Formats: sequence, C-alpha cells, structure tokens
Amino acid sequence: MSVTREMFLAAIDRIAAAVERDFDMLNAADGALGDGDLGVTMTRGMRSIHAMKDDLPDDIGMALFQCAQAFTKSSGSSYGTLMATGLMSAAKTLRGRQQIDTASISGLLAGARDKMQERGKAELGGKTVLDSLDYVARATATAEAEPDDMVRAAARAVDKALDDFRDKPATVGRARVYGDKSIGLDDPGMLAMRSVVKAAVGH
Amino acid sequence: MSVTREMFLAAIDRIAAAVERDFDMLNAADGALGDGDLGVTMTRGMRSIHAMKDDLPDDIGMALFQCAQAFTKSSGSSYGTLMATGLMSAAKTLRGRQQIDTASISGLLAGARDKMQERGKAELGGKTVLDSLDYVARATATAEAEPDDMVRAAARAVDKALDDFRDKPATVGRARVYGDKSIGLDDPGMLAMRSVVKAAVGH
Amino acid sequence: MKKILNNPEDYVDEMLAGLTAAHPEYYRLHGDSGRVVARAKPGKDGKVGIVTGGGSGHLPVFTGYVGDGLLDACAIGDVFASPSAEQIADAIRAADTGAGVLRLYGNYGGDVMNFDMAGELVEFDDIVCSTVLLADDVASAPPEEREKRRGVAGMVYAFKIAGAAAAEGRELDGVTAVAQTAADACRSIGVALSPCTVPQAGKPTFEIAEDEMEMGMGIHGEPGVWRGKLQSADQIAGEMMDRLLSDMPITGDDRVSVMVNSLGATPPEELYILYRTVKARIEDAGATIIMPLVGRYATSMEMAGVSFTLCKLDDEMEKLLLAPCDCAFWRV
Amino acid sequence: MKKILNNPEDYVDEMLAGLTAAHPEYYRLHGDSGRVVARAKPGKDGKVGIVTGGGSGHLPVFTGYVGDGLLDACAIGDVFASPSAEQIADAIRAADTGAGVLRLYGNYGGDVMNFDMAGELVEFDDIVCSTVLLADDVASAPPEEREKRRGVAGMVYAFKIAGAAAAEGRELDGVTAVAQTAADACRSIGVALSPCTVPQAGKPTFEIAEDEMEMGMGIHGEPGVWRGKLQSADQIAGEMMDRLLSDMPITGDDRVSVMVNSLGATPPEELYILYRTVKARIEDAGATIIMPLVGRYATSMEMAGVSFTLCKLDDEMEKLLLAPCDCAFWRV
Ligand SMILES: Nc1ncnc2c1ncn2[C@@H]1O[C@H](COP(=O)(O)OP(=O)(O)O)[C@@H](O)[C@H]1O
Ligand SMILES: Nc1ncnc2c1ncn2[C@@H]1O[C@H](COP(=O)(O)OP(=O)(O)O)[C@@H](O)[C@H]1O
Ligand SMILES: [Mg+2]
Ligand SMILES: [Mg+2]
Ligand SMILES: [Mg+2]
Ligand SMILES: [Mg+2]
Repeated sequence: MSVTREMFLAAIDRIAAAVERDFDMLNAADGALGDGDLGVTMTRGMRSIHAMKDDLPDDIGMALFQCAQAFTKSSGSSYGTLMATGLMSAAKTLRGRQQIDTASISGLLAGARDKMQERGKAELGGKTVLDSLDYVARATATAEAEPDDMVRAAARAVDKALDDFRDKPATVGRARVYGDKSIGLDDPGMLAMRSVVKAAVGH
Repeated sequence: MSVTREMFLAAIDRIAAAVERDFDMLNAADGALGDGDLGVTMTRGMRSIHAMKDDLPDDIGMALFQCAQAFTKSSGSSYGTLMATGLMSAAKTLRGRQQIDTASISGLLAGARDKMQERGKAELGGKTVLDSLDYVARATATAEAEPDDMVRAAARAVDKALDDFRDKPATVGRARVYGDKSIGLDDPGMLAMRSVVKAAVGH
Repeated sequence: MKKILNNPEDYVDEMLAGLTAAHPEYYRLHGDSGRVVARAKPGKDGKVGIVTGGGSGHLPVFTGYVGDGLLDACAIGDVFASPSAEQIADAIRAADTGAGVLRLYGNYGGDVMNFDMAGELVEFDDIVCSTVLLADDVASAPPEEREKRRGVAGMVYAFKIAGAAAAEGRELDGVTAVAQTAADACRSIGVALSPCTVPQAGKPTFEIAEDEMEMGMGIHGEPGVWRGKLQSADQIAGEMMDRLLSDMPITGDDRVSVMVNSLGATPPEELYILYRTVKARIEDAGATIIMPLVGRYATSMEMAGVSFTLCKLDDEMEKLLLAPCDCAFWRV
Repeated sequence: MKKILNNPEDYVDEMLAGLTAAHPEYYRLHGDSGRVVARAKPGKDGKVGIVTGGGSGHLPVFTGYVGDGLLDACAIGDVFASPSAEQIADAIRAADTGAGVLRLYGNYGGDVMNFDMAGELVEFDDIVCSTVLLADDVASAPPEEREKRRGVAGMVYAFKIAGAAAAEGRELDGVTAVAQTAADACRSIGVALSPCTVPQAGKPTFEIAEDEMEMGMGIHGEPGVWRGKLQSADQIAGEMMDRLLSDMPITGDDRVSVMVNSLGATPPEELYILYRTVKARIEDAGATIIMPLVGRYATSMEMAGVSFTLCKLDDEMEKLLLAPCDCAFWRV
C-alpha cells in the first residue's frame, strides 16, 4: 500500500482545514505557556502550502521540500522551523519518488523526529512536539502495514502522548520558564501535532 | 514715628513664624493653581533670613539687601524672585538709614510694587501679589502716620484685596492656564502677602 | 509610572552627580550652588558664551546640550522649577570669556524673571548679556499672541544653530541675531498619552483615561487644545502636521528640518511609525527635509507622548545646523 | 501603557519604513521580505560580515546597530518573535563580501533554530558562517548552566567589539574569536518596574502592582529572581551590582566598561542616579571604568526598568571598544 499524490493533496486540504478550525485553541494554548502565536504559525504555513497545492511537483520529495520552505518563509516561530526541519528530512528520503510506501512512514517520522531534535537541541521526554512524533513513529512501526490500523495507531498515539505528558513540567522553549506552573497544561506543540496527525490520517 | 532695628528684627521673627505656620496652606493653595511650592519658597527664604538675623548690618538698607539675596539664593520660584525684587527696591531707598520713617512706608511699598511689576511684566488687577501690595500701599498712604491706624489699615487691605479678587480669573503665572477654573480660588501669592503683612505689623 | 530614586529632595543633585561622573569629558559642576553645569573644556577666550536654564526633568534639555558647538553653561532648578537668579548668574559667569553671553531659554514666567534678574546681578561683573526666548509651542497661544507661547523642543534647534555661530567666532550681536532667527523659524506641537511624576510632588502631573490622549498638551502637563480617544498614529501625525503647517506654511522652495521627539516613555519604534506621515506631508508640500531628528531630544521624564518641531531653514541656518557639535547626548 | 500605532499587524513594517526613510545614509531594506536591514554603504570587499537578528521592539537593538564599525545586516521578526530562517539567510547574503559571515545574536531557542537553519540554507551560496551567542543575563540561569542564559544588553558590547575587529580587516576566525571573548566577558542583570505591550497581543507582557518591582526579570517579561516592594535607587543598584560581581568578580587590575541601560520608559535622570552607585562599587573594587554607557542601548519598547551590563576588558577589547563606529543611534 502507498500514499499517492492524490491522497497527499487531500491530506493537505484536511490539515489546512484543521488548523483553521484550531486557530484559537492553539493560540490560547501557546498564550498560556508562550507568546500565543502557534495558531498563527500553523495557519500561515498551511495557507501558503494550500495556495501552491496544485503546482506542487509530482516528485513527492520535491513537493515536501516546497512545503518545508512554505514554513521557513512564513514564520520564524519555533514550531514553523521545526515543521520545516521535519518535512525537509522526509523530503530528502523521498526525493525522486512519486508516492510514499506506507511501510516507510514510521521510518520517515522517526527521521523527522531526529532531525527536529538536532535542530532544537532538546531531549526526548521534554514535553514537546518531539514526544508526539516519537509516539506516532513507534505506534506506526508496530502497527501492521494495514492503512486502517496505522490510522488508528497514529490517532491513539498523539492522544496518548498528550495524556502521558500533561502532568509533567515543560522543560523546553518559552514554556520552560513556567516550570511547575506548566504542570497540567498541554504543550501547545503537542496539541498542534495532534491536529496535524489526525487530519492527515483523516481521523 | 519710625521702625527701629529692634522692631525690624522682631518683625522678621514674626514673619518667619507665620510662614512656618502657613506652610501647608500656601503649598496647597499653590498646588491648586500652580506647582505647590509656595510654602517651600516662603519658609526657605525666611529661614535663611532668620538664620542671619543677628549679623544683619545696622544700615537698614544693607540689611534689606541681604534679605533680598536670601530669597534669590534660596529659590527660583516666581514669588521668591518677586520678594527679592521688592526688598531690593526698598533697600535702595533706605541705603544709609538706621531706621524706617513710618510715613515713608507707603511710598516704599508703592516703589516695591512698581519694581515687581517691571520684573514680572504683569498688569495691576491681574489677581497677583501686586494687587495686595497695591492695596496696602494705598491704605497706608491715606492712614494717618499713627502706627496703630497703619497696622489696622494694612491688615484690612490684604484681606480686602483677597475678597475683591477671589471671584476674578487668574491672568498671570502658572495659574493663568486655569483661566475660569481659578474663579473662587484665592491667588496663592496674595495669601502669602497676607501672611507676611499681618505678621509684619504684628496683627 | 514608577520612579527609581532615593530621597525625592535629592533627585536633581544625585542626577547631576551621576551625569558629571559619567561624562567628565563633557560636563563639570561650576560654583557652589551645585546647580550650574559648564563645559569641561571651556570655549576659548573671545568666544561668545551661550547660557540656558530651566527646570530639571527634561534631559537632554537643558544640561545635556552643554558642549562643543552648543551651550557653554546651564543653570537648572528642581524638577519643572526655575533655577534661582543667583544660579543663573553663576552660569553666565561660567560662560563669559569676555565676549558677552547670550541667554537662550524657554518662555516661562519664572524663568524670565530669574534670567532678567541674573542679568542685573552680572552687570556688576561687567558682563554684557543678550536674550533670545523660545516660544515655539503653537498650542499654547494663537498666532496673534505668539510672544505668549511656551518654549519647547524648538530650543534644541536654537541651541545648535546659535552654538555653531558662536563656535565660528561671531560676535554677540551676530550670535543673538541668528539665534532669534532660529527661534522664529521653529514651530512645535505636542501630544500627551500619559503623565509623569514630579519626585517632590509624588503624584502624576495630570490624570488621563487609559484610552485617551490630549492634543497640544504642554511638557509640564499644561492643558492642550482637546482631549479625546486615542487615535491612530497616522491620524495623530496628520493633525499635528496640520496645526504646524497652518501656523507656518511651507512651499516648494523651502528647506526644513523636522524633529519627531519622544516625551520620554514613547519608544523610537513609534516615532518612526509617525515619521512616515511627517515626511510625506512635508514632501507633499514640495519642501526638502534637512537632517530629520527622530528620538528623545526634549523630554518630561517618563511622560508618554510625542512632539513635532518644524524648523524652516535659510542657507545660513542650514549651514550652522549641519556644523559639527558634540555633547554626551548628540553629535553632529 | 498606551501605544501610538496604526494596525498592529503593520507595526514592524511601518517602523522599518520610517527608520529607513529617516536615515537613508545608514540603513536600507534588502531583499523582498521587508525584514532585512543592511548598511546603506556596504563594507568593502573582503571585510568579514557580521549579522544579527531577533525580535522587534528593542531599538536600537537589533536594527539600529547596523552601521560602520558595527553590524552589516540584520533580520528582524515581529515584536519579540524570531525572524524566519529565510530572512536570516537573506541578511547573511547581504552581509557577505566573500570573507564569511559571523552570526552574532542572543541565546533564544527560536532564534538559534532559525540562525542554524539559515546557515544551512546559505551553504548553497557557498557562504562560510560562524556563530557567537550572547548569554549574559545572570538572572536567567546559574553559573553552572551559563550556556542556558538569555542574551540581553551585553550584545551591544559584542556588536561594537566584533564590528571594530571586522572593520580592521581581520579574518572570520579572528573576528569570531574576539566576539566570543567579548560575549564571555559580559554579565548583565535587569530589573523591571512596569511591562510593555506587544502590539499584536494587545495586552501587557506581565502584571505588576503599582508599588512593586521584579529583580532579574527578562526583557520579554520572563520571570526574575524575586518580586517585591519597589526599593530605593541605591538599594536596587547595590543588589544588581552584588549579583553581577558575585558572578564575575573584579579586582584592582581590571579595566571594565559598564552599561546602565533603560528598558525604555525609565528616564536618563534615573539612570544617572543609579550610575553613582555603579561607579562607586566598581571603583571600590579598585577597578578602572572605561567608556561608561548610560542611556537607552537595548530596550523593550515602553517597559520601565533598567539593566546593568559589566564588560571586563583586555587590551585588545578595550582598543576595539574605543575604535570609531557610526550608526543612527550610536557614534564613537
Ligand atoms: N527546542 C525545541 N525542541 C523541540 N520542540 C520545541 C522546541 N522549542 C519549541 N518547541 C515546540 O514548539 C512549541 C512552541 O512553538 P512556537 O509557539 O512556534 O514557539 P515560539 O513562538 O516560542 O517560537 C512548543 O510547544 C514545543 O512543542
Ligand atoms: N509675572 C508675575 N507678576 C506678578 N506676580 C506674579 C507673577 N508670576 C507669579 N506671580 C505671583 O506669584 C505667585 C506664585 O508664586 P510661585 O509659587 O513662586 O510661582 P511659581 O512656583 O510658578 O514660580 C502667584 O500666585 C502670583 O501672586
Ligand atoms: Mg509561540
Ligand atoms: Mg513565536
Ligand atoms: Mg509655585
Ligand atoms: Mg515654583
């Protein structure tokens, strides 16, 4: 099984719609632990990706590379840069392909996680988007290469990551200065990744 | 009849005590129509005059000149400068004398009024200290050269000046910007002159 | 607004102690009043002296502009209060090198009395004095009563132009004449958003609602022309320019300098936003802008607000404005 | 605090439009993002480029220090937000004359990610980059975690010293090395009295009572070490110096520069009152003060408060600090 260009473009539609829907929620979550711009970052990035959707090259690697640039161009906020970093990593691996083998998705996510970790110089377990990605990468690895299983696994993983880290203190980014005040609050980046993943898998 | 050095020094004691007593009243009155420092100006000036009292020369003109300097040194506020100007004018006339002929007092006050008017470039009738002085100069001119009459006349004059101008708008100095808001309020400088005159004549 | 201070009584003396300690190459205290600041390197003999003075709380005005190609000495009083005649006389003595001294200051009643009296005091020292008053605040009196207007940021142009003329070696009459020309060529207007606190008074100079501004308010909180809802930067700049240009129209041949000045708390970011409109309005009139000044040139401590000053230049003033000057707050 | 602005979305772009319009001799916009400011007169070929960047709202930091003997280009983001990697890459391209580019900026997570990514983007342009991070805020992490500290006003010293080294014609390694030495030689601490408002957020960055101050608070309102009653100027300056000197002791042979910096609304009068104590504390230690900087060098718009920065100089840094520089906000 594999993700075709059509499925990929459809996922873009769903993610773009999801971040518009979650605009206020993400700004508010980031407002509580940071500068309150995460909804802005996500909508800016996804809008410009959505705008160039039809001109995206057939080479899915090149397409992902342009999606990455959409984020680096549209925002200087950490999350946009991290998204771009992750997309760039997948883009390199997929360079020359027309579609994505579902069996390779877990590896692509793990690769993105690692590059984003280098970029942000943060540890896993720090209550960040990295942990969401890590959960999803592992869940999709163990899931059979059956699309439906992967969808369910990915959706469960982003929720579980939030549940597991909610009561831990933030240790990274602007949220770090809140220390224990952040206990009980969801990490905004993990919330954003939940929106993205669930929309991507059409859950 | 004439004012001797002893009477002059006693008057200094009474004026110094009066402005200490009226410190808050004068600051408050000036606070309502200006920068609220008139009590400070008067006490600073009278304190330094009082401090050098015993060293004042017998020449009453020279003595008044030193009193004028006490005001120019101790304050840059308008009233201090006007007091100094008035004292300076009397000092010039009395240069060389050991005492003040009571019959000359009205003329001394009129002379001070005129010099202060030049200094402040303000008209008579503008609701300022000039009007208080003007009233006192006229009252003491018509009063017989009998000390007691003059005392009563001077005391009445400073009160009458306040009554006559209370309901006029301020036209001069910081109070000017208050325009009609100053109607009903006493001019701080006229209040200060009342304290000085009544203490001077021991009323 | 909160203030960082010790005993309010010591605010000015401690400020001057810090100022002279931080910049000994520019400033020194003169005389024993502690309120007279003179140039660390006095002007050479025969140079006309220029003296100013007024209340504290307006840095760089007044003290800050003592320097090369600017002022020779300054007497300052308590916050927003005139220095004494004796202190001004000391400043005049410090500035005199035998060529006479120009008294160049803002038109405030108390200051005028004290500068006049100081002039009489230094007559005994055989010092010749001249006077030029700044009266550039168009909001403080109508054109027909121009002589009643208050002096505000326009004095910075007068300091600069007169200072350059004196540095050139002109005589007292010449320096006085060009200072007067500069003073007459300046028009200013201010807008206030929030007050400042005079240390000894301990309370704000005025009250204003969180969503209000006051057009034309004076730097000490003197009432302005209207108070109303806070407008947009473009609206505010537009009205301020309207008021300046209706008082002193400019045409295609004019060369003007313009100052966009913060009263203290308003940050440079906002001054630059305002400058867009200022520049457009002057260039729409076809005039040419010379050396625009955007920053904090004449303030009221932590007051929020801005003032604009237009200075219409002739060739002589332009040359003098562009001439070198050097003090701790301004270098050309 | 009230702000003078138009549409909050346009705050930064309008500020840059005004800045470049007021000072075309110093600044020009580079590239099409509208957020990259480069020197009007670029450094001559072969000169190492120096680039900085960060959020808006700190004038003169960052953009203001683009100039002769200082920075070559700057990328700035929205107020208090990092510029994008693409914008930083544009700034690096603007600054490059073939001799490589030093990225010299403050230690904030978002900025670090974007400067790193920008470095990867310009690898395709064959531009060699080095990096020096400012981490001078002693209140933001203990000495054993120095690398976690935030960069604040100390960057002004690093800009000046690195800029002079580049102007001297040193190579990238040399400029980078002395920039690192300067960054390591700086210690800063801030105290906040009142917040500022980020235009797009529309509300103050933090709340604080009318009679309170916060020691060690960051320039974006990051929590400090304690919050309590507003103290006297001498007490505040004393504790700030205690904290700086315990982190970086100075002795009799030391030559140090010190910056007494207003965060915006706090007027120079109060900085000079504070400077008395700063000077006394340094001289009590027997050290010598070189070129004290008292003024507004690194701000947070209309925030009230101050920061102190100590920079311990060696002969090389002292020479570079005293070397000439020129921008619209600072001239040496
Ligand atoms: N260094 C980092 N490493 C990994 N994730 C990070 C890092 N910094 C921030 N994040 C993630 O990004 C989210 C915040 O994104 P964003 O609002 O764009 O940051 P900012 O606006 O402060 O630049 C955080 O909730 C966290 O999940
Ligand atoms: N130009 C003037 N001519 C005459 N009297 C004046 C003048 N200016 C002020 N006064 C008098 O001085 C009083 C204010 O004195 P003061 O508080 O010392 O003024 P300020 O503090 O504003 O310098 C006024 O009430 C008025 O009586
Ligand atoms: Mg954010
Ligand atoms: Mg952000
Ligand atoms: Mg008064
Ligand atoms: Mg006064």
